[in-house]
Amino acid sequence: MLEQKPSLIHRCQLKTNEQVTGTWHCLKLHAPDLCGARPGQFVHVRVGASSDPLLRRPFSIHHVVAEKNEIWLLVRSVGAGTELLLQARPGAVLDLLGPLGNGFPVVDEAAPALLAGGGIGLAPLYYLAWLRRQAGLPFELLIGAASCSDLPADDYFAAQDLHPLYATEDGSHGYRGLITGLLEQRLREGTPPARIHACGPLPMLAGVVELGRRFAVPTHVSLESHLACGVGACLGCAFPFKKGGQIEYRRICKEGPVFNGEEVCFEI
Amino acid sequence: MLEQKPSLIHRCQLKTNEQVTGTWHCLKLHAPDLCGARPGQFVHVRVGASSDPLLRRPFSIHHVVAEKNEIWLLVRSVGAGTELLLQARPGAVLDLLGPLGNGFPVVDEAAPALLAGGGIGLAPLYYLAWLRRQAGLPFELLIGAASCSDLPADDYFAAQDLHPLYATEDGSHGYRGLITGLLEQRLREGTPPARIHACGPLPMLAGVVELGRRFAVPTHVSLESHLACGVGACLGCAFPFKKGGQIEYRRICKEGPVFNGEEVCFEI
Amino acid sequence: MRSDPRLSLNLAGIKMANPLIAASGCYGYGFDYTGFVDPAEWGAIVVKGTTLKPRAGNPPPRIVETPAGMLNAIGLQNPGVEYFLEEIQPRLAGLGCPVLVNIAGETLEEYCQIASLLDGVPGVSGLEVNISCPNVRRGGISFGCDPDVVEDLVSRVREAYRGPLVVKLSLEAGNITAVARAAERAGADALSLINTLKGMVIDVGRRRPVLANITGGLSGPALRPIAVRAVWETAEAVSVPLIGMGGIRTASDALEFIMAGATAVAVGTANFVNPLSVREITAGLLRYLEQNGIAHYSALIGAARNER
Amino acid sequence: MRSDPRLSLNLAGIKMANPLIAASGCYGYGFDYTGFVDPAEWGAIVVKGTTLKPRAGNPPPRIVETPAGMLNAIGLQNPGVEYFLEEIQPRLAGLGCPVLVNIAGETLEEYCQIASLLDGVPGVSGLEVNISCPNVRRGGISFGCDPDVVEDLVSRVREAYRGPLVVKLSLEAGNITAVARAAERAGADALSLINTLKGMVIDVGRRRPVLANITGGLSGPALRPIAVRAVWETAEAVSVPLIGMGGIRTASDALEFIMAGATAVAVGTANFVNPLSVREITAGLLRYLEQNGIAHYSALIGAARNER
Ligand SMILES: Cc1cc2nc3c(=O)[nH]c(=O)nc-3n(C[C@H](O)[C@H](O)[C@H](O)COP(=O)(O)OP(=O)(O)OC[C@H]3O[C@@H](n4cnc5c(N)ncnc54)[C@H](O)[C@@H]3O)c2cc1C
Ligand SMILES: Cc1cc2nc3c(=O)[nH]c(=O)nc-3n(C[C@H](O)[C@H](O)[C@H](O)COP(=O)(O)OP(=O)(O)OC[C@H]3O[C@@H](n4cnc5c(N)ncnc54)[C@H](O)[C@@H]3O)c2cc1C
Ligand SMILES: Cc1cc2nc3c(=O)[nH]c(=O)nc-3n(C[C@H](O)[C@H](O)[C@H](O)COP(=O)(O)O)c2cc1C
Ligand SMILES: Cc1cc2nc3c(=O)[nH]c(=O)nc-3n(C[C@H](O)[C@H](O)[C@H](O)COP(=O)(O)O)c2cc1C
Ligand code: FES
Ligand code: FES
Repeated sequence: MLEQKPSLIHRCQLKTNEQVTGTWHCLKLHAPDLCGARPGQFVHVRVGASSDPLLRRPFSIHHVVAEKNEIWLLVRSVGAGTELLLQARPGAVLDLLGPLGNGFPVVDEAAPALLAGGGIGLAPLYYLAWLRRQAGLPFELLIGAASCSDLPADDYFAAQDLHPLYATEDGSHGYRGLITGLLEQRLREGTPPARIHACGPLPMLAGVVELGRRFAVPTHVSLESHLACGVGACLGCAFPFKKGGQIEYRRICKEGPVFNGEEVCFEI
Repeated sequence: MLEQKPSLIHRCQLKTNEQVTGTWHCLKLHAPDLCGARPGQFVHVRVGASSDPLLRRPFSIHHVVAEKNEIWLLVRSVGAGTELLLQARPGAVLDLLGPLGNGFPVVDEAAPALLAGGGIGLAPLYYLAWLRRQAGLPFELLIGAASCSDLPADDYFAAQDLHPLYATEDGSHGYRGLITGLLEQRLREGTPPARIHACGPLPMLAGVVELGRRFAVPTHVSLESHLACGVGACLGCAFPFKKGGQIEYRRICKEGPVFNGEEVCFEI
Repeated sequence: MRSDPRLSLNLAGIKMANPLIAASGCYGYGFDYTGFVDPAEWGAIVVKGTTLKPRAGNPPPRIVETPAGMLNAIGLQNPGVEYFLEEIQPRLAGLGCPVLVNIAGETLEEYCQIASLLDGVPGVSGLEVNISCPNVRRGGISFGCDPDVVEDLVSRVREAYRGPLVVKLSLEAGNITAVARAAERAGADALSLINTLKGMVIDVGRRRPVLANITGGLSGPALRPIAVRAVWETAEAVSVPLIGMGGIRTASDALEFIMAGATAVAVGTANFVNPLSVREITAGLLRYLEQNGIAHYSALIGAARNER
Repeated sequence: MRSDPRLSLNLAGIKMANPLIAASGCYGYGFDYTGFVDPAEWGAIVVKGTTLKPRAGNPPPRIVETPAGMLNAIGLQNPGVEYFLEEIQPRLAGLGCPVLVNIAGETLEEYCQIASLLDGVPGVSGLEVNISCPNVRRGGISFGCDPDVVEDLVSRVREAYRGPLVVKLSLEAGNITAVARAAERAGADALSLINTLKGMVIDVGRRRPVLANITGGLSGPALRPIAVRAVWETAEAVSVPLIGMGGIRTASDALEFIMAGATAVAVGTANFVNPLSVREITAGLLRYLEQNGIAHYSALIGAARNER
């Protein structure tokens, strides 16, 4: 018999489900067993009891409030699964697997870090930033969106003593343009960071890795894909990586979701 | 082009959803267009937006409160569809087709009527009884269940000035035994009724028809089956009937759900 | 909306206002849904499978729900072609859209007899030959599996019927493209696919099949990915137009079939769930055309193939 | 619970504590779910399809959800039989339940080579020969469709491997009972059915198939009625034990397959939804036995057939 590890399946009561902006909601869950999750890890959530939608949906650990036994998920409604999930009301019990995945590899390094979140990709970086703030470690949180109306209000961040730099494509808040533009500006002008942590759409991540290469800063990117099992069993989430001139598939749910940006094969 | 009739599809707001007993709930809906429904007709209700469960679920018109633009459904939770429906909260908008089916053929005849409802089969008879009460026409409402705890409390009926005779298998309320036993007693002892209207499980209905035949009282029975379309298009709800020594299939949703008891072929 | 020129088509000689067809067996003779939508909102309606002699159909239960689908074992209940000609055909013109008659036989001869009885009948815009009904025990299924038998059958029906001839395929055969090619060779003007797939549900409490007929045909969204694939493969194999069906509920579902290569699409089970399906899908198609600056939906036929 | 004698069985020589099997490709090598349940709760585990040479698998996206189901196009990603023997096989004993290796080849010879490499290997309780994987373009699908080819293939694998031999069938062939009989004649000890059915989803926004591989295999509840029917028909055709699968989520689902004639059942996709499936299904089976006063689950095998 194999050694019994603590179970990774949890039934967690929803404490609050509040709109943060537009289609984004913040779900706060009573989840004592998940408070040890590392930033960048995720939970795999059952969104309904029926067979349609069938599969679970993955969401990053957005924040942990250990003293309240609370984890937060930041959920953007994009389809049937997220819509159903966002109908859950306080008191409802959600079925979660987690914490899953590897998380950001280097969290408490004293050297400065840049955290770049594109759209909902800011979800895992929020907690990473908060941990660094708590530990008194230097970081800058960069956040990008089409417009500031697509982002949580400033006080959503200020409440945790986080003060992001903004990039909006319409210039409605902060830098006008893509977050990679802001990142480039920052890399060109500010103190060189020890590493960049990024999460967001694939083209953004490709841009971040390119910038990291150009400025010789290591990058860690959190990838997304449809997941089936979420635990490494089905090979459904494979993504191509470069390994010694060859292509190798790695599982986003298991070897990731955070990967060394240099190794990701963005040209698929 | 065909003559345009008033549409049979309605979006109705749920006003209240209250437990009546055990797994039975009464749903009150704002449904001005359905207030003309006859007793024994039904509505075909969409229970969820997903493809599982896929089909609508039929429910009898349980009551109409025309001055409030209100119809009532009495819903017993037996499976995935009814469970989902009973999760709907006041304010939710339900999608209903109706009124569908034929309803009880003779509602306002002055001669006395016996109305026999087995279990949730009392749903359509409640409204029929109420209409007769309003019109000052004689009737007796007989209700059967395994135990009185499976039935709504007396005041659920008394509130509409209805005072059923009960048959419970465990004798916890009224006659001890099956509703057909009570009906037989009643037919033997009371004033002969002009007809019997019945709704309930198939074996009960077979018994009712048998009694009707024995006591020479016409019977009208409301049949159930899984429905797909509910409007006569798919032939999925066919039930066998005797016609001139031959078997003929009729559609429960269209030619029924209420049929002349004599013609129903119970031996399937 | 229903006569928007951006959706009109000529399918094998049948002029249709839009590519939406009410699937056989799911819309009666077109009159059951008049309380919901004008039948003329459809591009065409295919009526219930019609046989030479009246058929009583199967005993109940005839339907059972399954995850994202349903099984039916109606057993081709229908009043027969003579009754159809006498009682139903005269009313069809009132529907305001082309009507196709779905036919099924138990022998080759029966198919031909029905076809000739329907030949030239006003109000009947074409035939859909069901070579694949999974609920008729004799004949039916066996016809549809063997390309040679299909070629023979369709050739003979082709001789008996001069109007537009659609042949309806199932996947049970395992070699749908071979059967499709056979039907094309034999003179089919269009192909419909797919018919339901044979399935069953067991009532574990009573330890017996739910359906009196034991098995029934699976329809509904559960079937959709299989049906889209069948259209994709068949579009590669033949050049006659295809009518795609299987689990279409929304405009997006319909577009999947069109982009896979279907010229028209049929909607069956979804009508039971939403009688306004035809209206909502038509509106959704037009919205897609607008949003993507496309002048006519036909530009999308096979679009998912063209890009490769 | 997992060693309850009311659920034990001997399947083609493999002693199993219960009739629940983790389906190939859905449970890795048995180690990925140890954070949820003890692998020994399974009657047996079938590991991911193994090929002679390592296979990188298909590019992403490899999966897409469908109504009550999902498509996968993993493309048999696996490290190859040599790696399996060196790195994985030594760890299998730790799982605490019988392990079968699912094998797939591109040629008859490959099947035989893998089979002989696995012959007599400790920790491998049997082979499941996948003659039906819909995602391998060469070979795969064609093997599984022709009864003669299947008979030849299975006979030769039978010679190369002396342990319990399970042959896994798909429905794509259209003639599953003929293929089943061929496999039985050739010496299969048991049959697994069904594998996934080929389907596709089109991204209508991008106007191309969602999966990089274009098509993928449909699994999950959507498939269940078709799979139950396949077991029902196959049970009539052969006398070797059947392993039924396709969309099993609950004890009631498992009972459908058993009552249709399956001796054991495999659970694939449901693990993704609920990693505790094995535990809950086992408990549900025992509850059914209790409620119905049945001493051993085997009394239910084919029970829905017996009553007719
Ligand atoms: C490790 C990981 C962490 C994630 N963290 C978060 C998070 O913190 N907050 C959040 O809102 N979302 C997060 N996501 C994405 C989230 O899982 C998807 O948005 C969700 O599964 C969509 O489900 P749906 O049923 O609403 O949409 P669907 O109906 O499944 O899809 C709607 C649309 O979104 C696209 N889509 C769906 N899932 C994904 C995906 N995983 N990646 C890319 N595109 C997708 C589809 O292609 C489709 O166009 C994460 C994903 C991963 C893999
Ligand atoms: C004309 C008509 C009027 C009805 N009126 C009412 C009503 O007023 N109140 C009410 O609670 N119910 C009524 N019913 C029954 C109701 O429609 C079913 O209980 C409901 O559809 C079950 O849905 P489900 O998804 O919860 O159950 P399912 O999961 O579909 O089924 C659960 C169990 O109930 C059985 N079952 C389901 N539907 C039926 C049915 N129609 N007939 C017999 N057995 C069935 C199934 O075989 C299964 O054993 C009526 C049915 C008809 C045809
Ligand atoms: C209740 C019912 C009855 C059907 N009867 C027929 C029929 O008589 N002839 C036929 O060719 N197809 C028949 N079909 C198949 C449909 O026309 C269609 O091919 C199939 O249902 C798939 O489409 P859908 O998923 O949109 O329903 C029937 C389907 C259903 C659900
Ligand atoms: C992601 C995934 C991978 C699979 N890989 C294999 C495989 O390698 N070999 C095989 O024989 N079957 C494979 N299958 C098929 C399953 O073993 C099973 O036959 C099928 O999924 C139906 O069962 P289910 O509905 O319970 O998943 C795979 C299924 C899935 C979902
Ligand atoms: S989702 Fe199954 S391996 Fe990653
Ligand atoms: S449910 Fe379709 S005809 Fe009655």
